[in-house]
Amino acid sequence: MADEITLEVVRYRPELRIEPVVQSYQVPLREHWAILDGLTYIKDHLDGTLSFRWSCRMGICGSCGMTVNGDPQLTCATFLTDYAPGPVRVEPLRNFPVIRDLVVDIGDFMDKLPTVKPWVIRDVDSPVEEGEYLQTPEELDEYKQFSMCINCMLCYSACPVYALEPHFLGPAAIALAQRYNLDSRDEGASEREDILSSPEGIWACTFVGECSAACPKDVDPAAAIQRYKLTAATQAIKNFLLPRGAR
Amino acid sequence: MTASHDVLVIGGGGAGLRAAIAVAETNPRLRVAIVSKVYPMRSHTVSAEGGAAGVAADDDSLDEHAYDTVSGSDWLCDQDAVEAFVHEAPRELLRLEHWGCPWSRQPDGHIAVRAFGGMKKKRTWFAADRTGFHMLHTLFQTVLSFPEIVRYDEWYVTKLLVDDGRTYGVVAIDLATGRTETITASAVIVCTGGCGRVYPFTTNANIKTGDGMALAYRAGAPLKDMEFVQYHPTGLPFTGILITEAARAEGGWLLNKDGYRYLQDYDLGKPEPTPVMRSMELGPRDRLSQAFVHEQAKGRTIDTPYGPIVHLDLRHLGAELIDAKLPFVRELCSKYQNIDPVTELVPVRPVVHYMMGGIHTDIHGATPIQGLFAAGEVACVSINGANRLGSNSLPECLVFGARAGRAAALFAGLYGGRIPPAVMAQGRDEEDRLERELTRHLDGRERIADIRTEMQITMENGSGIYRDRDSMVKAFDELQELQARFADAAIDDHSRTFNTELVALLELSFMLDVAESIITCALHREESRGAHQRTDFPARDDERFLAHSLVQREPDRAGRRVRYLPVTITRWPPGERVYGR
Amino acid sequence: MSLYHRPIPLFWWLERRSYLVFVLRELSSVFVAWFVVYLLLLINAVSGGSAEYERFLDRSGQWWLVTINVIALVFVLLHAVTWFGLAPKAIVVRLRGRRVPPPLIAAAHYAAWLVLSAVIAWVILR
Amino acid sequence: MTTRRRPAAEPLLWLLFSAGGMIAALLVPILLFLFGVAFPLDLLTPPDHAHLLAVLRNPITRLVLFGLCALALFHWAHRFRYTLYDGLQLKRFSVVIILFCYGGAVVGSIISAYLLLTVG
Repeated sequence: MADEITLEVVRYRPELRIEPVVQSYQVPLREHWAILDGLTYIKDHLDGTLSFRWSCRMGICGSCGMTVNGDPQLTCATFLTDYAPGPVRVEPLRNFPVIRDLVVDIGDFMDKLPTVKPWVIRDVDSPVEEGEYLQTPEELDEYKQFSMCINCMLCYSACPVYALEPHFLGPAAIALAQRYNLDSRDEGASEREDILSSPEGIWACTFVGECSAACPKDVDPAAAIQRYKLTAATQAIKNFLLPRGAR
Repeated sequence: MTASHDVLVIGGGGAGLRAAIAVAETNPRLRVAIVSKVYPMRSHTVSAEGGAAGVAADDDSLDEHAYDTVSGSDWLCDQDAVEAFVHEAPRELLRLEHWGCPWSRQPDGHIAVRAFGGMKKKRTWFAADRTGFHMLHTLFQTVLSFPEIVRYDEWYVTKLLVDDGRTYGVVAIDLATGRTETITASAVIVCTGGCGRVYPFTTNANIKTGDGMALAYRAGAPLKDMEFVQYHPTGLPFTGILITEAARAEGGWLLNKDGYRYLQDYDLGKPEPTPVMRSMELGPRDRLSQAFVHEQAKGRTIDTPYGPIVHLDLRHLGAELIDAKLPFVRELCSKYQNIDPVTELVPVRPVVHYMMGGIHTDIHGATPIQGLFAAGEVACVSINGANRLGSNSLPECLVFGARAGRAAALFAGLYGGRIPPAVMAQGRDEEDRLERELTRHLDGRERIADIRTEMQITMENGSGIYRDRDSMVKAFDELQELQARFADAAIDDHSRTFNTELVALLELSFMLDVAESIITCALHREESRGAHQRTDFPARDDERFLAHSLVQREPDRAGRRVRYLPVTITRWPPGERVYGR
Repeated sequence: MSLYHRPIPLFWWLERRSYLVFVLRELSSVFVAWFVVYLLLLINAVSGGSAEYERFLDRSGQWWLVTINVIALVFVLLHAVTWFGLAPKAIVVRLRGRRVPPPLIAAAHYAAWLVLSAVIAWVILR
Repeated sequence: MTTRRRPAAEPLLWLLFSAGGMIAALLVPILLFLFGVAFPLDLLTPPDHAHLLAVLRNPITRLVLFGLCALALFHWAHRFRYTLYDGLQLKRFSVVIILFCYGGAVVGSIISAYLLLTVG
């Protein structure tokens, strides 16, 4: 095994250039080194001007999503040796405006997230003194998968619909809405219906399925969206057939 | 530029989010804001795995939780704080349940609890082994339901504005644009978490650089019990990624190179096939990490390129239990270590995990500086004393985050009003200083990373699991030297747009201050207690040191002063820490 | 703050294999529609009597028509396989309170496909 | 928050698309194989006219075939509409595309109904 590998980093420095440029760095190729270790090596030893986000380096905080050789990846959980002998191309996540180098602007998602009301909505809140809302392990399993989202944005980066239709709510936001819709403690599904069933919601999705392929936590947002389509369509038929009072 | 709020929370992790909600609930008219250097859901609470303690089972009692915590702390906690804590923890955990936290359940739908180190009863609530992740996201998503809570995401606070013993806000940089801003507030709550990155090998995320501790320290607030640094016994070599204590609570064993459960040699009980509370692998973290050092001295650890290790054996638990209760452990082992704990031994070694010490607060989260509050790992109330029990820190974030939020709301409601001109001048000075930081190091010769690495090695050598006077004096001198070299540190990056190197520079300067406070307190405490083990003073000395150390900068900022504050004892007089017998 | 927006190429789906497969999958609908046209021509021919039907059979042997139909068959198979692969994501079936595992639902689709194809072949070839 | 416009047609169109996708996946491959490939290439002997006519005269056959034709056309209409939107980025012509696609499906359905009703 060679002892070095080339990282081709796509850099955008708003003060210097209009267009991003590729800059190559040689970093040590070592067992257990993630792409992220390569990037911190560059930052610490070769070029302090390289900007990227990272924090937990254990695949749970969702900071370090980037495009590695064309695929959206958590760079802390993607290893240099898997790309040997290289070179490895590291780009910012696709489908987001780039602020600088590998740092993208996820403000759009942060603005959309509250619109799907991702919190427990109850008709009547019980006081905590009365104890927990009971929930069996089976009821927990109904939504558990969709609660695993770390908001890393890899699904948005993989989604061509989001690229073409920036108003699209997107995979993670819809999956999180479904996470609450399917939670036995929640009674807010009807409050989320308008936004989810809007043209920017589930109906914009053409089931490319790339969001689920990209998801590092097996959340399967594509499934969340398809399931909600079926729910919404059934609901629409019911609304159409039944008089208002009988719904 | 300036912005103004009634209550400003620094940090968007478990404590900060809980505090912000408490403010909004206490007084909805208050303008509350959260400033965080990362998006809240990136905060390090996300990495907590094992669980959160709160009495829930019928056979358990608040007194038992309190006693476990007090004895776990080696009697250095304040017992009034512990009593308040154990009393409010279950309620806070229930509240989180009502907010949607996906706690693991019993078949009948009630909350499930698991065993944990140093706890006599099962009382640790858990969401598989991603408890912190689920708690953080639940809190964050709940915060979204409060439109009155304003967020400054990816803003980095560089200074607390304090005048005449009272706080008036902060100066912060908007990372995306590089704009600096003075943000005033009647009350400020510091919830920035710990400082594990002061050490070379830590479970802590890259962001855990002790910012809040240093901010308060520089503003004249005392830091408390900084010598108590918790080493978690089971981190993965190289990365330092945490393998949760829950792995042992579910029945995992620690084996030395002979496959021997070595903890039985260290007064931690006899090996039994199934876990026994407060015994063996379920002993407290300080004792387990110390046992590792002794095993290493006896040559019974295994050498690897990433240091000596022992083995965590989960194989006998079976795939089904591991997948149900420890799925994240399996994921982490396979991803970062290329092993499957179902069939293979997990290499582990002690790793810096948690700061028992922090900003000195009372049981309402108030610091001696008026209007300045702190909660979570950054604060020291203290419920953790000389050694925190696993699964007490998550409920601590909730209980004391909420308490600090309520107290800050009360304070802001009473003492709002005019900002003295001196404070605005301070703000402008700080903005000027940041401007200079961006350019002044043009011709610097030192690299940030080099100074940081040397600081980390210095801290490991000077104040590791075992310390003595000589090593600490040496470390203290080295830190002074590093401070001097820091003045000559260069930055390559002079951009205003998302300048992470400038942040790294400011973080390093914070870390150097925190490191200094740790060594200073450790030097002064001439005894061994909990996580502070001195080879030159091997015994606990209640006569002199049943007291919190408080380290504070002299007003001229040149020196530092250490004094002692007696521990509050209500019901449990100091006794022997007994585990496994 | 000046952000960089990466332009989207017109043929963005050539950039990734999975995107290309997606667009091909979507294009299968054109061949489904073509099949309906072909089927209607067949029905029309059968209605028109024996001679008309023979003429249809003759015409259907022309090389270009066979080529179209072979391509259409490939696309229709792509449609069927991807459809059965994705259906379990939308359809959640519960039997006695337990969720049926998705692979089982996919398997049920394949079984139905096999049975229906056999029935159709039997009805036509009998 | 403002209440969003909820499209009334979209759920119905999606249901038609889905039903069409399912029936097409189940029935089209074998039919196309037989009549488009196997018989023309003489891999199998085509059925005689009388047999086919008898099958076609069965009302169940006609019902199934009508369902297949109509739903498959709506499946095409819906999918092709989005293929044009996304694949060729033609969303700005959405009115024309919608008229062409769903209009085509409606006309096609009427033609198939007529042909199936008038089977000799």
